[in-house]
Amino acid sequence: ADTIRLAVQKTGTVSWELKVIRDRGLDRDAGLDLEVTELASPEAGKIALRGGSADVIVTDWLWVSRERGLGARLLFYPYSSAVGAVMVPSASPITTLADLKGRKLAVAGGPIDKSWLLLQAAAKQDGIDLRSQASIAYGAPPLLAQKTLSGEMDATLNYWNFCAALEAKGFRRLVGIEELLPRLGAKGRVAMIGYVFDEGFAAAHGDAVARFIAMSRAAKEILASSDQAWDAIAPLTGAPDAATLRAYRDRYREGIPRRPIADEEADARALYRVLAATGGAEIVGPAAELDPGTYYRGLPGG
Amino acid sequence: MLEVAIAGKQLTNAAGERFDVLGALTFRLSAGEVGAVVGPSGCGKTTLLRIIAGLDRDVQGRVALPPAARIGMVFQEPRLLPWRSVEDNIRLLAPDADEATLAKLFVTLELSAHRHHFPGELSLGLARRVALARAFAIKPDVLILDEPLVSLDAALAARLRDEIATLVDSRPVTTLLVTHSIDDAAKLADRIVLLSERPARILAEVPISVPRAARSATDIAAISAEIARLGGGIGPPADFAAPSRLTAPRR
Amino acid sequence: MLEVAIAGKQLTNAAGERFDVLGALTFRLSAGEVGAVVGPSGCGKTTLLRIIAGLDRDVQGRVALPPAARIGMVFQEPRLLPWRSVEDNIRLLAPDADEATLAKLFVTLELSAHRHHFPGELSLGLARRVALARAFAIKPDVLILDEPLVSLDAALAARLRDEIATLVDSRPVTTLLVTHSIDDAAKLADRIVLLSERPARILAEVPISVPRAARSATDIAAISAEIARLGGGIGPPADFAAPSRLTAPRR
Amino acid sequence: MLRLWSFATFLASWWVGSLLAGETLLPSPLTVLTAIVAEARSGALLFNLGVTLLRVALAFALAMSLGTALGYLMGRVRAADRFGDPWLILLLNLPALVVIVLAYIWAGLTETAAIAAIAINKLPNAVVTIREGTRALDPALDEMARVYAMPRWRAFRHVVLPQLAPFIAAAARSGLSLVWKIVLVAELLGRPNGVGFEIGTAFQLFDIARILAYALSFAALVQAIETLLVQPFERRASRWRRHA
Amino acid sequence: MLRLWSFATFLASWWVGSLLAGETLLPSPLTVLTAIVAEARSGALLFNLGVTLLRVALAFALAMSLGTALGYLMGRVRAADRFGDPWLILLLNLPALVVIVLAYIWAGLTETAAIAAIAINKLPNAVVTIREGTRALDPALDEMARVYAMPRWRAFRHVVLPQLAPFIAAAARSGLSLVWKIVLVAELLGRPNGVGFEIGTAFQLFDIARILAYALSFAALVQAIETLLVQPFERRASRWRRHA
Ligand SMILES: Nc1ncnc2c1ncn2[C@@H]1O[C@H](COP(=O)(O)OP(=O)(O)OP(=O)(O)O)[C@@H](O)[C@H]1O
Ligand SMILES: Nc1ncnc2c1ncn2[C@@H]1O[C@H](COP(=O)(O)OP(=O)(O)OP(=O)(O)O)[C@@H](O)[C@H]1O
Ligand SMILES: [Mg+2]
Ligand SMILES: [Mg+2]
Repeated sequence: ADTIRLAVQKTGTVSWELKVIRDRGLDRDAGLDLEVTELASPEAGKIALRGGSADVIVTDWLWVSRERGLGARLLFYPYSSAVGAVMVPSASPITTLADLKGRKLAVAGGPIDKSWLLLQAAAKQDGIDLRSQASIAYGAPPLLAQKTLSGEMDATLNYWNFCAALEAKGFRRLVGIEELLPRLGAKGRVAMIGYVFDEGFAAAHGDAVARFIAMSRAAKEILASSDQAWDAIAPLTGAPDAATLRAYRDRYREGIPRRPIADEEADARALYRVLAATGGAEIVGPAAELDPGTYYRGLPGG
Repeated sequence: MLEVAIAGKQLTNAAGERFDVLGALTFRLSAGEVGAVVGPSGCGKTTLLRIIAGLDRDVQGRVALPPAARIGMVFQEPRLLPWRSVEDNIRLLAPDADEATLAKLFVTLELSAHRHHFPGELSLGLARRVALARAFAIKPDVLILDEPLVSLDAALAARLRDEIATLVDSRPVTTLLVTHSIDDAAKLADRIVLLSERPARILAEVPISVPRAARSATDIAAISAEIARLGGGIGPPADFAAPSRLTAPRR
Repeated sequence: MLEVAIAGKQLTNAAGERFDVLGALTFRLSAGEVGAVVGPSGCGKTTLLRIIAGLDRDVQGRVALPPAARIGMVFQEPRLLPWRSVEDNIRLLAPDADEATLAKLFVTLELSAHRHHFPGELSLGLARRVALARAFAIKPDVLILDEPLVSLDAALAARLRDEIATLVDSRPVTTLLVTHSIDDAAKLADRIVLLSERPARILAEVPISVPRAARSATDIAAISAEIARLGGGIGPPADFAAPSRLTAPRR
Repeated sequence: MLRLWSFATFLASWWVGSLLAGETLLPSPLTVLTAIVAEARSGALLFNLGVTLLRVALAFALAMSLGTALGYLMGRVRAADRFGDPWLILLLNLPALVVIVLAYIWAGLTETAAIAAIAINKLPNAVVTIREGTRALDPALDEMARVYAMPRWRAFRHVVLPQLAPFIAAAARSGLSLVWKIVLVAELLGRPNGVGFEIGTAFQLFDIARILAYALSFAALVQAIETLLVQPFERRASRWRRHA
Repeated sequence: MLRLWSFATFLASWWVGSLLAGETLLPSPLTVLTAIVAEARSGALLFNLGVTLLRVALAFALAMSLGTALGYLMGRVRAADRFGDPWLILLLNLPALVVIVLAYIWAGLTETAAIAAIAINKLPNAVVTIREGTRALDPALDEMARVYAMPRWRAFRHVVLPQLAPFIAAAARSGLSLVWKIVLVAELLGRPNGVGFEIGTAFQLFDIARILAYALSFAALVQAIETLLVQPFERRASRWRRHA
């Protein structure tokens, strides 16, 4: 069997999928020997990949394109289109983006967060400059989720899993980032994050990569169709109650990418321009356009 | 005025053993009197002074000093603040001393050239003189001196002894002096307390009737001889012995 | 054997001023000879000893000791390691000393009861004796003593003086002794060096012809008087003066 | 006795705090105890504590021994101090993150990289403290050792080391806590186990009870080491001090 | 002179390292310099350095003054030591993350919370070092001050403080670096600016050149403070020490 070294965040959805894969023996069926390193923070995966300690990690295409612009030969293959949302308490008077003016908005991931940049771009079309017109608090996602729950913040833009947890606690989605994408030039839901690996690795293990992706897809299908499968992974998600687990499940299922690579890439290209315009070179690096080689096209029929 | 009525004093060493340092010790100095304590090395003299100075209160018995008495003390080692100049070492403890007094003190103790030096730059003899200057500068009511004149050459020691006598005669300073020099004791003291080996008891208490200023060389030799006779081994060799005329042992 | 040929020595104080501590100083001790250095407080005696011990090499001139000489030194303060017991303080420096030698040394210096005490539990006199024990224990070829007998009672000081004499007479130990006690110098030394005020120069070098063991009380009084006459203010008061018979000043 | 009292005060104020703040924000002692028991049952607690302790011990030993040597050298030799000082300040002020990331990138996500990175983070603190101690050494005792021609190693051991002891103690105590703070970052960024890893994971889930369960277990462990090993040793070593 | 040499060695080894490792993994000095210049041009560098320095200064002053007071108390008073020790060890071994998260939860995502959290993290280190120094105080000088009835504050200032100075220096130096390590975490978790925030952002992008640009700028700042302020002061304060 081919060995693939995978570095994943322990609390991320990849871990959920891996559990399904292991429980159902999908890796054995695919002839793959998965060496999984569980890590505790999102950045750890990048260190693992760049330090040569992992073959495959999960992260976003923006970073891949940026690194390619700086000389690294990385590749991206869609993994999930689940994105964040702006959440407000159910009784909140805030009903539109314009209502955020003068409010305390907590933004997870800091000023370079993709969702945040896209939200700003969309708001700008409505003539709102969120950065100056709302009072922004950056911080660690779990902390901000808690701060919104406790009422210190009026609204939060957070990662989808924290949004799902808030939803289960009776919070309302003011706006999901995926709803904004059409206004920003995308034709559908774009998978923001994906498997990332080195060109050299893909060239040497093209077949293994194909089997890996197929296996991952199979796991997704199981999670998409079977509610029992969710009971099995419930402990991994840290969901405190059934409502939260249900919210995780629904958002996860929505986020399974099902579009052709070419469509994904076209939309990514459009969004890249928006990101470059909003965030500048600090975010996207030296290149003004999505690097043409960003997407992995080595799959048969891909 | 100083009253010492100690019944006993114990110390504990690092090994946890408790032992007697002082036995029963009772004596009294009237205001302005100079007492000299003489005793063998390690018998408990410094311990006694520490108790009198109030540094050690874990003792059976009591020590009475005039209330709110200013105490000037010369420890057996100089105990100067190494990070302050000679002058600052004195001024810090005697903030009220005026420049003229200090200047006079420095001249007397031959320290004028060292005013701005740090203690680390002094010879031991110089450092001990600074400690003396410090004790004098505060205009003490009670003066406690632990071997104040060692490490000084004979001429200087003699001059400083006279200086102490002058100080004590000019103001009523109750003074207690520990010394190994019978000569110093005989020249300075109004009362000499002879201590035994540890645990220290009083071997003899010798009041001296001739006033300090009036003592002749013969008087002093006589006192020394008397001390030698009473103190067993502590005094100078026997060839000094002479009949006592001036002293009258109390016990 | 010890040869001192110093042309001068300067020190710099914290204020950056450079000044002379020693002037020209030349003298010589043959192997086994005892030299005594006498001089006013702060004149540079300790500085001289430090140079001889090799602790200060920033000096004009030279000092010659026998090659690979073992040096035993008693500093002006005890300089014991506070965190080691009395016995360990000695054993650490004299690892070759056998138990019998140490035991004898402790008895001589009346330290037997304090073997296992820490220096902080000793009186100053006891601590100074430990420093002496340490210097003796290493069986030195050269012995450098900075006021070894202060802070001891007269009887004990006399016994230790005899002990030093015995040591020096039993093995050829070249000894240099700083003292303020003319009496000690007269009783112990083969040669007395009188120093001036700072910067220290040699006022007089006095070889003593009568062997140590044979000196009578009169001899000693005569030497003392001679020193007093030569040394200006440093000696005992003038009433000690007596005609010199035993000493012959070289300059 | 007083220690018990102190502990009781701590528990009481924690309990009141948790009542005021609510269970999710500050779980009560009981909740945390339950979490500790649960983690202990599964064996995860012991395993992670052990792994972290091992890393801490190795990195600490490395940093302290090297740091003492370098600090002593810099305190003694003027030239070494001049030369080493800019490096020291650089190392001192390089964020832990940077050192750890660079170490992982260079040496891979390995145990060696983690331990080396932690040790490098702690090293300059040890150097600085020991250098200060070396500067405060008593020259009088030094001279004594020189005159008596004490062999170098023996002089270091019996004359210098006891004087450095309080500085070493300070460096060790505050250093242990520093190592522990850094091991956490190191485990967060590139180790698949250990207390830092667990705390990082719990933080992602905002599971404060579990964070506290691990944090307090580790603190209790250090407390035990302190009471059973360090303090008796310290008492023995400072017997010579005059007790007021 | 030697300092310059030292700096040159550092630059050289860095350059060689970056040649070996490649620009992306270890950017060359030139790349980092370019990044520094770019950040400086935009005004971001100065702003973020200033913000962080202010936080560091406040937290440091708070922790050092409180830590010195508590450490002195614990070194002096047996009961205070007994009572405070468990708290101390707890605080010492509570992960920075935990303290910071708890502070943000309790006091909101505010400047006060950040500074308090940083100070609390540094506090126990100062306490431990100063306590060690207090235990090493010379009782002889203490007795002298007592006999001469020196007023309390004067005795503290002139008798105690100079003896504590090397310990305070050690606590300050290693403490500054600790504060700086923690301010980074605090800014990472809940502040919208500062060097830690920038490094966190750069880290998300894996932009090592920018990480180094900020890290080294801060180190240079500390270096400057050290050379221009701390060292002259230290030289003055230790004039009394016998120079070997
Ligand atoms: N480290 C130093 N820095 C500056 N001056 C010093 C230093 N050490 C000693 N001195 C000065 O040098 C002179 C000689 O000092 P030294 O200790 O040699 O005197 P001494 O003859 O031993 O005096 P004493 O009889 O008091 O011991 C003194 O005036 C002293 O103040
Ligand atoms: N802190 C202590 N712990 C234990 N024993 C002590 C302590 N201080 C002093 N001693 C012992 O108590 C005895 C008396 O000591 P003290 O210092 O009073 O003697 P002293 O008469 O002043 O001697 P000296 O003439 O040598 O100065 C000595 O045997 C000494 O070893
Ligand atoms: Mg005494
Ligand atoms: Mg001297």
